Amino acid sequence: MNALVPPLLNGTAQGALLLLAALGLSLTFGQMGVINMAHGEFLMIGAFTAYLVQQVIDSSDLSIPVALPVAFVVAGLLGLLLEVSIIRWMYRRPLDTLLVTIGVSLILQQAALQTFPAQGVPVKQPGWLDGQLTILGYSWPLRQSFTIVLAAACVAILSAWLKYTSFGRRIRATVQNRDLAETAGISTRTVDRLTFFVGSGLAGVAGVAASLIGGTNSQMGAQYIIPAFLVVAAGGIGQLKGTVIAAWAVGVALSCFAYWTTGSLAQVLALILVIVFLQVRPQGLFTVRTRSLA
Amino acid sequence: MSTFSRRLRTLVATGTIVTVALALAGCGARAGDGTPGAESAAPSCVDTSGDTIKLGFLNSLTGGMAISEKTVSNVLHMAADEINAGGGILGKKIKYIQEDGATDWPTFAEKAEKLLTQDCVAAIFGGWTSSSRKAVKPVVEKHNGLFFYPVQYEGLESSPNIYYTGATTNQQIIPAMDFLASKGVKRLFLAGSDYVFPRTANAIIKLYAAKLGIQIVGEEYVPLDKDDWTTQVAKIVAAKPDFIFNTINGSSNVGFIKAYYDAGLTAATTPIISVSIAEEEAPAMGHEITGQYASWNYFESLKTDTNPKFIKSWKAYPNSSGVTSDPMEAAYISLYLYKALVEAAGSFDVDAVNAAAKKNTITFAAPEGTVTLDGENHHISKPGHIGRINANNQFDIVWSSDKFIAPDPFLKGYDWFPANVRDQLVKAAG
Amino acid sequence: MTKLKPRLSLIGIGVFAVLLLVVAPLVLTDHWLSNLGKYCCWAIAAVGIGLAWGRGGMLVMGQGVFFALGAYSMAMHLTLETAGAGVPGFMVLYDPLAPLPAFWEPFRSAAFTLLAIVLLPVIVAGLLGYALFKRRVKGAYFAILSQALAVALATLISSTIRETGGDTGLSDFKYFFGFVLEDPANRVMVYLIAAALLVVCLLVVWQLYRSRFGELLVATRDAEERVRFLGYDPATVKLVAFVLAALMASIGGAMFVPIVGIITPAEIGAAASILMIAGVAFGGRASLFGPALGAMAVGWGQSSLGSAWPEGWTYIVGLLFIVVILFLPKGLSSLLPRFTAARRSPGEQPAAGTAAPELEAVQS
Amino acid sequence: MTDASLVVTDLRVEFSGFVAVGGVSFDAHLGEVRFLIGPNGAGKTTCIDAITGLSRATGSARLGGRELLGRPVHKIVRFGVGRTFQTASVFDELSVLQNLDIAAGRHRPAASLLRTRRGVDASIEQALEETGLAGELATPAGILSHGQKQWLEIAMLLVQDARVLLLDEPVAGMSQDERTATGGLLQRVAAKRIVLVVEHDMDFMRRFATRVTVLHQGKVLSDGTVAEVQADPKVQEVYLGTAGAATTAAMSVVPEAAGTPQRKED
Repeated sequence: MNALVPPLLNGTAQGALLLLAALGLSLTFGQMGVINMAHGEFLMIGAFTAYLVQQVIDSSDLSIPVALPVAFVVAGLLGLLLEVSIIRWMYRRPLDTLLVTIGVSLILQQAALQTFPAQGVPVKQPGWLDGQLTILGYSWPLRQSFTIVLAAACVAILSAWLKYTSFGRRIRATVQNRDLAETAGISTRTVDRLTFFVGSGLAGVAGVAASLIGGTNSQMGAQYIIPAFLVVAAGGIGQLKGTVIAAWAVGVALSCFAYWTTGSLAQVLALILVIVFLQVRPQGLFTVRTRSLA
Repeated sequence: MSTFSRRLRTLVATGTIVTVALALAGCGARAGDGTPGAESAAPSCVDTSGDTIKLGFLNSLTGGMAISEKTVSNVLHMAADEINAGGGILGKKIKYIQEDGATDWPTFAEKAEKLLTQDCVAAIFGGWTSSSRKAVKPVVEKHNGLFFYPVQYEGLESSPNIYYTGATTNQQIIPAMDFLASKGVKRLFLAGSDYVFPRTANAIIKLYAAKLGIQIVGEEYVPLDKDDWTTQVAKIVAAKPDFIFNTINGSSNVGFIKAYYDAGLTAATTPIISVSIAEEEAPAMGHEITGQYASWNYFESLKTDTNPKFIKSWKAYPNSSGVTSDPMEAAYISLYLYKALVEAAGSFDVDAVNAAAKKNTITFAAPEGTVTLDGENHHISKPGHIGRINANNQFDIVWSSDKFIAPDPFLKGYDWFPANVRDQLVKAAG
Repeated sequence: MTKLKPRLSLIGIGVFAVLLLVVAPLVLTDHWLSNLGKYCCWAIAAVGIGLAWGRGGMLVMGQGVFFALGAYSMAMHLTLETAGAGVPGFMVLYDPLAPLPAFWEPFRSAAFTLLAIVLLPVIVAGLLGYALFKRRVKGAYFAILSQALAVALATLISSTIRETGGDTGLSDFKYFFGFVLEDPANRVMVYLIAAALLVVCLLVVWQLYRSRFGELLVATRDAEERVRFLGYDPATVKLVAFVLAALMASIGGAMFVPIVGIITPAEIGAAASILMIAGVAFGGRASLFGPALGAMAVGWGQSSLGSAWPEGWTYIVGLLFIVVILFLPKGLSSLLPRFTAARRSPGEQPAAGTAAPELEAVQS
Repeated sequence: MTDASLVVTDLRVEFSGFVAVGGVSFDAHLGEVRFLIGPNGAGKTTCIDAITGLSRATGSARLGGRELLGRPVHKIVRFGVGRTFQTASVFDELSVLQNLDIAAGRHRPAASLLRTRRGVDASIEQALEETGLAGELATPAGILSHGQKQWLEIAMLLVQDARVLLLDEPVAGMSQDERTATGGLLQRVAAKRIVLVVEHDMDFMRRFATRVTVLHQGKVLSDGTVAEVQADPKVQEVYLGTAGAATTAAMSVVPEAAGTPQRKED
């Protein structure tokens, strides 16, 4: 068995989960400039939704596919609520959105801790994800390929939605020039709300995927938020393909470091790698050149 | 220029205030001025005149560790209620003050000091992580207070002001190794969270494994707050162990268990023995873990005279989590052990309690059996049990130690533990 | 007005100094005095955050890194002082024969330790700041990068148990530069040092804020490009503020260790770094007293409200972030002039909070 | 052509393949108010951006024989090149005096930064006098009128002792009286400094320009005095004939508002 195979495959899966967590951010942060530190808690809500769906639909074969859209809607609606109540007042103050949403994330964590059993809740894996694929002599967990497929599907749907639907075009127009879009008759308020709904909903989907990988508890969101932001930043703001590549690279780097060094050191090295990368290329992998004062 | 000179004056004035204040304060003891310690502690402010006695409970009710510590807090409340219903300690009803450690170790230190000096409690119960214990230790030593710590830990510590009612390594880790040896395990993999307990436990495991002829085929650690174990499990698969020794703590265990089954490992081929998965954690794994093992001193399924009553009270308790587990039971013991100590001493005074611990044989009919306090090292004797998880997430006991294991935090009774290390550790522990 | 205000502030610092250095030790119990000492340490770091973030526009979400440099320098020295000639106990288990790690050795010296507390943050922040500001990393990027650094450092320390004590941190210090830490008189002295350092830090920023540099810093915060077109290099301006903030965080961390008696990675990671920001935002990021008083208020809230109502306190901190940032972006300290202004000329509202400069940051 | 002139030769600026400025040459000298005009998207502001180091460019821009291109912004400023922006860019939270003091600051030793300002520099008083802002000394710049902000910017260039003043639409949004005052100010300033004005306002240009360069789609269309330029048939065509279409097309390509950062597609 080639020593490169396990870290590459596992890293790709790890990157896919990171991508799912970052995808929503690349919308809300990349397209709208909102720094939502409660994104990790939306992910947590997606995971808890998966648990609740399993309480209703007993068969885990069925409950996870059902949980995906439900988690999308639940987390999305919560994001919408956040947008309508707080974020809308702060579009000119992006750094302040960061601080406000830290408050939101603290409250959501504590609320989850008090609502659900403190130890966390179990989310059962569908039977059709048990088993392994044998790739170059390495038996690769089937569940990992599920994460990758899910991430790929989300990216495909999102980019198609942005590209081909009129709503997607309106989002892009608003991002490029809010004032011009407004004068062109686009309701930027509706666009903001919808973008936030979709971005938060994607966190919910990521939460379902995460619930199949680790524990579902009040603290789970915290481990994704910083890496997800780094991935968006490293990919380049508002650049879907950049986010995809960055997530994959970070995932593979994490897995390779973990494979060759230790689990803790891998986390440190991966963080430092991204920080150094952003120092060398502050604008990320891909960038839109602009003529602006900034 | 006037501004400048005025500023200068201000600076000089401030400087003077500081210097005078420091000079006034700087009359404290210096190193070598004689032994610091209990003598310098202010006299205890514990009020024993009324018909109540104040005790402090110190657990994380918020933050990450609330996941585990809330239950300990609840069971302490239950024990206090029970003791009060039975007449209290020395005829005084317990009045407990619950403090939140907030998963923040300096907060543990602060709250311990508050409980001792502001609330004047007679003893403090709680803590979970080693960090919380290490934060509280200097505080209780300084104020000559008492701290009862209810969780299994890495040993190599003792303090006149701390009583340990959880297992030390020779009551949990070593029995687990004996069990593995009895199963004929030859290749062992060590998987743990990256903090002091797994690191220390694994250091001891490696020493003992060499003696038992068990080969350690790998050792992996993941940070406490990370759940993804897939890459490490790939390494475990490649290492082909007979058994996995799991010292992972918290929700990271869920990630480990999921990755383990996803990789095609099973209890039939590569079983796991855990020291942090108990009745409470087992159902939260999101995967059947039937057939896996755990090493504890107490299981809900344990057949003793006292266990049914404990289980019954807990299940009826308002904030119950439904199942009983080892850390809960150790917390339950801690309050009763304190009661027994105080009653043996006939006083709430710390020195009297410590003296009583040395002079008398303090026992308590605990749910795990009758435990005996070692008055010298402040740990208690415990039975070692290995349980195998059944379909109801309860443990079938498959192995037990011959007798109650006397606590040996510095592993003095084990010749494979290097004497020079022990000497240094004893010295460092003071 | 412009002349009067700094003088008023100076009187304020004087009153504050008397309260902290004279009144507090006389009035407070030992327990609350040591709590106040802890808040002072956070306040010292907060004064620096006020300088970097409030005046300089750099949202430093990773001050835990510099807090750690000071705290661990101090803790290593105190650990060695307690251990005497030997190797600290926690190191022995993993390798009984190995010598003290090389980077510990110099911390036996008190002079080196004090020097390290000052120089380490200056060097690290200097290099880091130079690299980031020259590349014009700012705004949200800067905030997230700095937080990522704090996370990385906390993880690194957690995983190097033999070298740093790991997750459990360093604790159980017996001596403080020859003084017995258990002696109440010495604890008062340690408190007074921390309080005096806080006063000194306030004096430093007081002078900075009224100096030309203070004006230049605000100018850089509000229109970095414009400053560049005046012939200044904004990177240098920001670097000075950033390095000073780092130095203050380091000093706060160094004093935290003898007062609290333990330092662990949890005190320097993401959550701790964010809590430092909370106090500054609450008190008023750009004001002189706001950051320090805000940090002390948050510390006090944690001690008192956290006892009375633990779950509630978490909600309060969360709500604090939301309400303050949403309605009082300049913090509580902005209420004071608002009241006085309202009394003087009703109807005339002072300019609302400005935080526009960050906008450009996302784009660059 | 003296040593003190600003000489721009074959200046080119590209944004990801889009040629914003394609080989522009012009010069500006002491004593004249030099205008750079052209429809939206002609590359006027981009020229200034390139000279001041904001946009990367090829070709050459020399001030008194010293090459400016390729140097960082603040170094170019230290050679004596100062500029204003389309949207007045002053420090809103600082007073007029503080704004000017910062502008005057780069001549002071670094250590003086740590001291408090005492009194008002002579150069600042003079600039206040010239721009008519003397009465607004303590006013926060944020509450000045639009015209006053523009004057404050010019005053900042004066105390900065810039040898070249590059002014980007200095009279946009001004009343007629303010325009006249600004024009007079520029003519006085031009006696000692090189003044280059980018402007849309044809009337203002006619009244105050000494010499004019007309840009169109990144190239020099015409060059000369106001009369010469106005007589140029190419200029007439651009401004009368296809002007409407060109303006609309250009607007969608290069957003002009430099104050609010904006995006452009690759």
